[in-house]
Amino acid sequence: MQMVNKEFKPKIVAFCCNWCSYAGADLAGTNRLQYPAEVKIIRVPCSCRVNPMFILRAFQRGADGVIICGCHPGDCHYTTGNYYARRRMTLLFSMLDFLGIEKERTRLEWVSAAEGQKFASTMNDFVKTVTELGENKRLEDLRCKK
Amino acid sequence: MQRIGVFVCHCGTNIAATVDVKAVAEALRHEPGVVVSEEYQYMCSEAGQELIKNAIKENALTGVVVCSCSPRMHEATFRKTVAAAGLNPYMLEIANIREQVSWIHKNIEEATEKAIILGRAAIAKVHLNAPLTAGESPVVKRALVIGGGIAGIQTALDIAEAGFEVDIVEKNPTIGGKMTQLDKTFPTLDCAACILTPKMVDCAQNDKIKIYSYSEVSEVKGFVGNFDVTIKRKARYVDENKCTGCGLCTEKCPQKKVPNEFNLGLDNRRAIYIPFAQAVPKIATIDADYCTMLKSGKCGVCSKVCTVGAIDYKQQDTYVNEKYGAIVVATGFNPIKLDKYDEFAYSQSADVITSLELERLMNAAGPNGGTLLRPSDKKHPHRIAFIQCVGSRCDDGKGKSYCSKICCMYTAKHAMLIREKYPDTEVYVFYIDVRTPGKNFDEFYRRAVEEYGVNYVKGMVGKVLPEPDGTLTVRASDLLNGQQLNLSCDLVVLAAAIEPDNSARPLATMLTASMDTNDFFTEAHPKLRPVESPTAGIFLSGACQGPKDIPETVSQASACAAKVIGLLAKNTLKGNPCVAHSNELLCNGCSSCEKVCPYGAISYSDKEFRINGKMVTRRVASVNPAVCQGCGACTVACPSGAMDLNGFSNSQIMAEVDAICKW
Amino acid sequence: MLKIKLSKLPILFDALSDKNKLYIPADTKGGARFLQYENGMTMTKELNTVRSPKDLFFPQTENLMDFKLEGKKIEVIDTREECEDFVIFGVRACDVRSFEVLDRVFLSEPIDTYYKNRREHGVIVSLACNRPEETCFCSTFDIDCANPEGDVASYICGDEMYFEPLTEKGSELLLNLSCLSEGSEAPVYECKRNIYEIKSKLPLSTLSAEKFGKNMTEYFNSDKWDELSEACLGCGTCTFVCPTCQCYDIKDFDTGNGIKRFRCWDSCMYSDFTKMAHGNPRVSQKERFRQRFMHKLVYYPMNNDGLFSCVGCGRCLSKCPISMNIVKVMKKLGEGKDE
Amino acid sequence: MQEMMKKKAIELLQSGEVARVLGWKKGEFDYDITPAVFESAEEIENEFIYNSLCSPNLSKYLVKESRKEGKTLIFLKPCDSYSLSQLITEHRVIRENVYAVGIECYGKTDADTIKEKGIKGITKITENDGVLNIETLYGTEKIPVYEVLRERCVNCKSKKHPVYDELIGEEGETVDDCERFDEVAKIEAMTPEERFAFFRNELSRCIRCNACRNVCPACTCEKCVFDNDASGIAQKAASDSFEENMFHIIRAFHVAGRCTDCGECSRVCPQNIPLHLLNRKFIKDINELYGNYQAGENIGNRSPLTDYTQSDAEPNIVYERGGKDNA
Repeated sequence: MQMVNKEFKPKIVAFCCNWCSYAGADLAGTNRLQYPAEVKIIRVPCSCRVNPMFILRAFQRGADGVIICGCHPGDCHYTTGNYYARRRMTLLFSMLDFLGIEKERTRLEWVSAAEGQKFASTMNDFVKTVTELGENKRLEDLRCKK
Repeated sequence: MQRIGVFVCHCGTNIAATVDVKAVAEALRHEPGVVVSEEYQYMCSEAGQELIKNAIKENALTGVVVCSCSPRMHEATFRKTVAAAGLNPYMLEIANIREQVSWIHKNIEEATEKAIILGRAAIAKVHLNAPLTAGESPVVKRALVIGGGIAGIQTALDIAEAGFEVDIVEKNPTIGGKMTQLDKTFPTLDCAACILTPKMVDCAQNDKIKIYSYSEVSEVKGFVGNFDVTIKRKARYVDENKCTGCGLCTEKCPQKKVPNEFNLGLDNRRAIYIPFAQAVPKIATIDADYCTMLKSGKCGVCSKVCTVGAIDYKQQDTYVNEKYGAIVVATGFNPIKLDKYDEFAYSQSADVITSLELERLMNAAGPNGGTLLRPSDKKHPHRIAFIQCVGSRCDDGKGKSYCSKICCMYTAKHAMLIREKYPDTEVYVFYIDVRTPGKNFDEFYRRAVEEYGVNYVKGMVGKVLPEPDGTLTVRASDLLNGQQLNLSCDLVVLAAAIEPDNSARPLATMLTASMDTNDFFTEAHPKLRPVESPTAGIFLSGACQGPKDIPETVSQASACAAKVIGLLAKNTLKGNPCVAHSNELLCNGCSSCEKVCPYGAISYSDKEFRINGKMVTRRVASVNPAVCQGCGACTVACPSGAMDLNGFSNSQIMAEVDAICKW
Repeated sequence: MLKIKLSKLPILFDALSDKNKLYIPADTKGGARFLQYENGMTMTKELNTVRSPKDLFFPQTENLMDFKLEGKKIEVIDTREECEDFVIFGVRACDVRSFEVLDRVFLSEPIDTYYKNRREHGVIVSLACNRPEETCFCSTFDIDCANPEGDVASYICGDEMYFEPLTEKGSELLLNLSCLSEGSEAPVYECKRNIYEIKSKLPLSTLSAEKFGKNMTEYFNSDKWDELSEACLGCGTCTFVCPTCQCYDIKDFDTGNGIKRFRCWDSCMYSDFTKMAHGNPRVSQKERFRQRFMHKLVYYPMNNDGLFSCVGCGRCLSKCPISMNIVKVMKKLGEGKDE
Repeated sequence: MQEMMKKKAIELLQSGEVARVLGWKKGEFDYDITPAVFESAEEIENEFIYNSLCSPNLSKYLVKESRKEGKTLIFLKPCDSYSLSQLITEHRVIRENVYAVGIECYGKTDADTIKEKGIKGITKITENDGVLNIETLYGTEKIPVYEVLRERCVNCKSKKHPVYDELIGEEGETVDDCERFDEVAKIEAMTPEERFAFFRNELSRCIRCNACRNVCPACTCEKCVFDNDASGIAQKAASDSFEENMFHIIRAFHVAGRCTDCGECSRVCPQNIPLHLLNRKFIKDINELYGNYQAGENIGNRSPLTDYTQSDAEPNIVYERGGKDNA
């Protein structure tokens, strides 16, 4: 276990589906639920729009954690998108783990439009986990360091 | 290089209190491509929008970034604003600095920094935006209803009422569906035929409605507003235009041993038949499986007796092509087969029957003229046991996991009717739970128990044993009294689970409409879009979507009609321009994208390309923008990156990622 | 002639690496490779490395310059640094010749300063091939694996290694190395004799390049290219293991904070090789395949006084996934041609 | 075997049933066998070869050959037949233009595997009763084929041909006790640090020659995303640890559910990177999470990544299973 660096602020990219999770994030905002500013949201139509390339790209460019949020299974605006996302992300995360990349750096969560609270607590928890892990060293691209 | 304008909104103090909006505007002014960066109290106000419009004109902007509240709030507003200034509305991106910044962060420095980063991400994205135009497609103002039961009938009548043409395709010789076989209906106990047959006649007489009976849908092409459907008209060996429905042939036909499906095989009909007296259309049909003439070429009695010469033994299946703007699925349900339930002796004893069979036995037009007699010896039963949930709520793999929803109520109805007509008959109902949510439903059930003295026993039946004396011993546990029962009965009625009609699955494939694991059609949204399939232009009516009783079916059928009318009332459909598109030069034609498309929006064709001076034929995907809803599932399934999504392209999303990660 | 016991080699390596960076061919999971010497490392017993030593003068990827972006400002940063002196130890004769091939490209006007910088600081200790293999055909290009060139030539004779300085740089390198002692010519002579004996038995010893280095149009238009290239996968294996392939691509990498302009090896086998705005002049694999061999056997020697840009090291013979290689090409193209 | 194949090829060529034959061609040294298209009986007589050294999987060549006029005869080892079946499923090969002849296979070897045994300077290889007689510049060696089989053949998954028009030799069965996932399981059992170190060591050797991709029968994209400047992720450099990770992860992901585990990627890698481990990891995960699935087993099968069930495992299953934790 490495020492938690107090100064270390992780970079977190959150892909949120437009219909549930992005709305859930909006609700978290409306309800003034705090979560760390390290989280930056990218709006996508559906969790199934998230290409593994985007996730690796984020790590390459210096992200320390990537989280994908979508509608709960069965509630996808497009009926089936999150089911495909679930398989893709499960396999991708498993592969990253296989390559020895800290599995805690990637996460998939289901957040509905009504779950502002869950969105905030998920982000708080994720930021905490990634902060404890420290900087992403295993998937970084040195050329992208400042 | 785009010329980008950045507009930072204070949202009163909503944003400005925690984000230094001036600093945001200043920082973003120095981003590549940004030619103007301003802040204002309320960007969404008249004056704010005016500011944006003027800036677009004065600076010849090609892209706009508004840093404000959530795009779910004002994206539409600002799209209109930029469009009013002559920009394509999709050259706008919004950085959400209210819900995602000012409202959740307290530290001004931190919030300002994050707002700048989100602004940069939006700028990075808008650099790669391209003008998008929503496509338009015409709407064929005619609907197709597949299935002529009460759901299909109601939907068709409502659509016709609104002045649109509608065709009903019914696979049986007559419309009417399951409801024609019912005796009385709960919770009002009015006779099914009395309320249904007028609607059937309405259909036949309505000049907006065309009924294709004894027909099936064999092919569906096209998309919302413009479906191209092939209907197979099965040969009935009777000229529909000549037959008067007099019924003489059905009396003279020498082949009398055909199980009568209308009475569920409890009696027989002829090889040429009209299913029942009120059939619509009332036209005879020859059952090719039993007709001696068709099988051996010897007979021809019907032809001889027909006064109008309607019999045509040489008739073939024919195909009709029609165009429709909308398709309604109303394929209904069937009771499940009970061959896996030997413990209830359904296959062993004629006196173990299904509830639907009971309906026929009790119906005046049924095999016994309405007198309840045991099928085996035609004797009056003195004790009847009803067994609930046969195949419903099962997790043993034999039956269905869901509740069939209608059984509790119709069993209460049966019990009540029997007790009323034959007070000397004891009625037992074995149940897991009694479920009566519905207007006047619980009252109805309580009347059965309290007024009619029906014995409800909580507990499942383990076995039904046919005894040598012709009785049936029902072995059950009485959970409330904690005892085992051995009840000698004369008749056992099984409340068989219901399942979607087996024509539904192939139809779903043709329509590219999705289904759940039980073969019920899935709705576009379980709560908010319950009568639409996720596939645009496909609507769901009745039990094909899930178990339903008649009142629910009819209300859904009408809701479905309302949706269809809403569609057909439009002259053209404007699409969402944020749809997938395939770069044909990169496409491998591998079909991965097609498999994950929930809408069937992707099709393949062989196309010729000039590649390096040579003509090459390749199988490539193309997306129908009228059908695609823009989820993006295909873009990830595509390994070559040929599939991309307008408005959320790979490069746009990666530009956002880069911008977010680089600070 | 200086010599050292093979068992004492680590002492020599330590001494050499004290003064300079030292690269020796060492074993890795992916086969032998030139690695920077660290104490304890031993020299491979393999005949040669999988990747050639050209990497040390012409690395696979090399940063040329940086652009720093801040808002709308762009700053250009020169990232070049003067190279330190280094020694490459155990280079085979064929690979030594490859440096000459590269020099003619990179050191002719306009001089490639990145290459020159490294080349000037490198000292080459070559090593004679005691056990050449069936894939060797250096003699086809008049290379003598018993008499390697370089700054210092070395020979393994029994349990001893002999060194002969061939250039001033080489003599300087061997100065003051106390672990080396004087040795006689005889063992080296014996060693060379053995090598010649094996060389004569090499299956490709009779392969001749006489027919090449001319008749450009005829070879270019030969109808044999279709058949030769039909199985080619278009991968870059042959070019990347080749000691003489020198094509590169220059690309910009957007780091988010700026641009890194780098060059990396290119392969004429790749579909985007020499791609221009209008497209690619070589549209099919056949043309790309032909380019590689025409370059090695015809264009290069025609432009470089008959020097072939193949050195017969045999790497492509053993690494091509589908076993198509320059020997097969030479034999097929040369069929039916007297000379 | 070789003679029967030659006879069949010549017979079908001469009858006009097929226009060309995809097979293996003799090289310089008995081991450097090249895939080849034969168009005449004469070529087949002189150059066609089939033996334990015929490693290359020919199925990918049909992407091009099956689009030519007339039928192409292809000889398929069982694993090549899986590849072809998958290619047909994905419409990359036109089935009607293929005449597939399944041939039995007891495992293949190649020069690399033989040379790994320290046998150098090979001048001649002959095969007799499963034993290779290898003449070298430095003496003669005898070695049974089974001792120099490639890993993929040692852990052969199936001796069945999912697609063929005709068989030469006996049809085999799938190998139920195949141990191909053992190596993956071994790595899974390591700590993340060990796994990272293991793959860093392997993948850092990558020289981005693209041989793995170009030989892969699942990688048949008209233009690979990594070659397409417009994709935004095109890359050529092999400088930094990230590029290799990205390339190999994405490549494995793109072929996940489609890879038949033919092992060509590892065979051709000039740097001996065990690339098949990545593909096998996906296959193993798919088998464990979504039920056993063998790509190419049946034509028309739906790949697990274009399919789903409502009760699929959630990704956090990754956190819960496998591997040692950080100690």
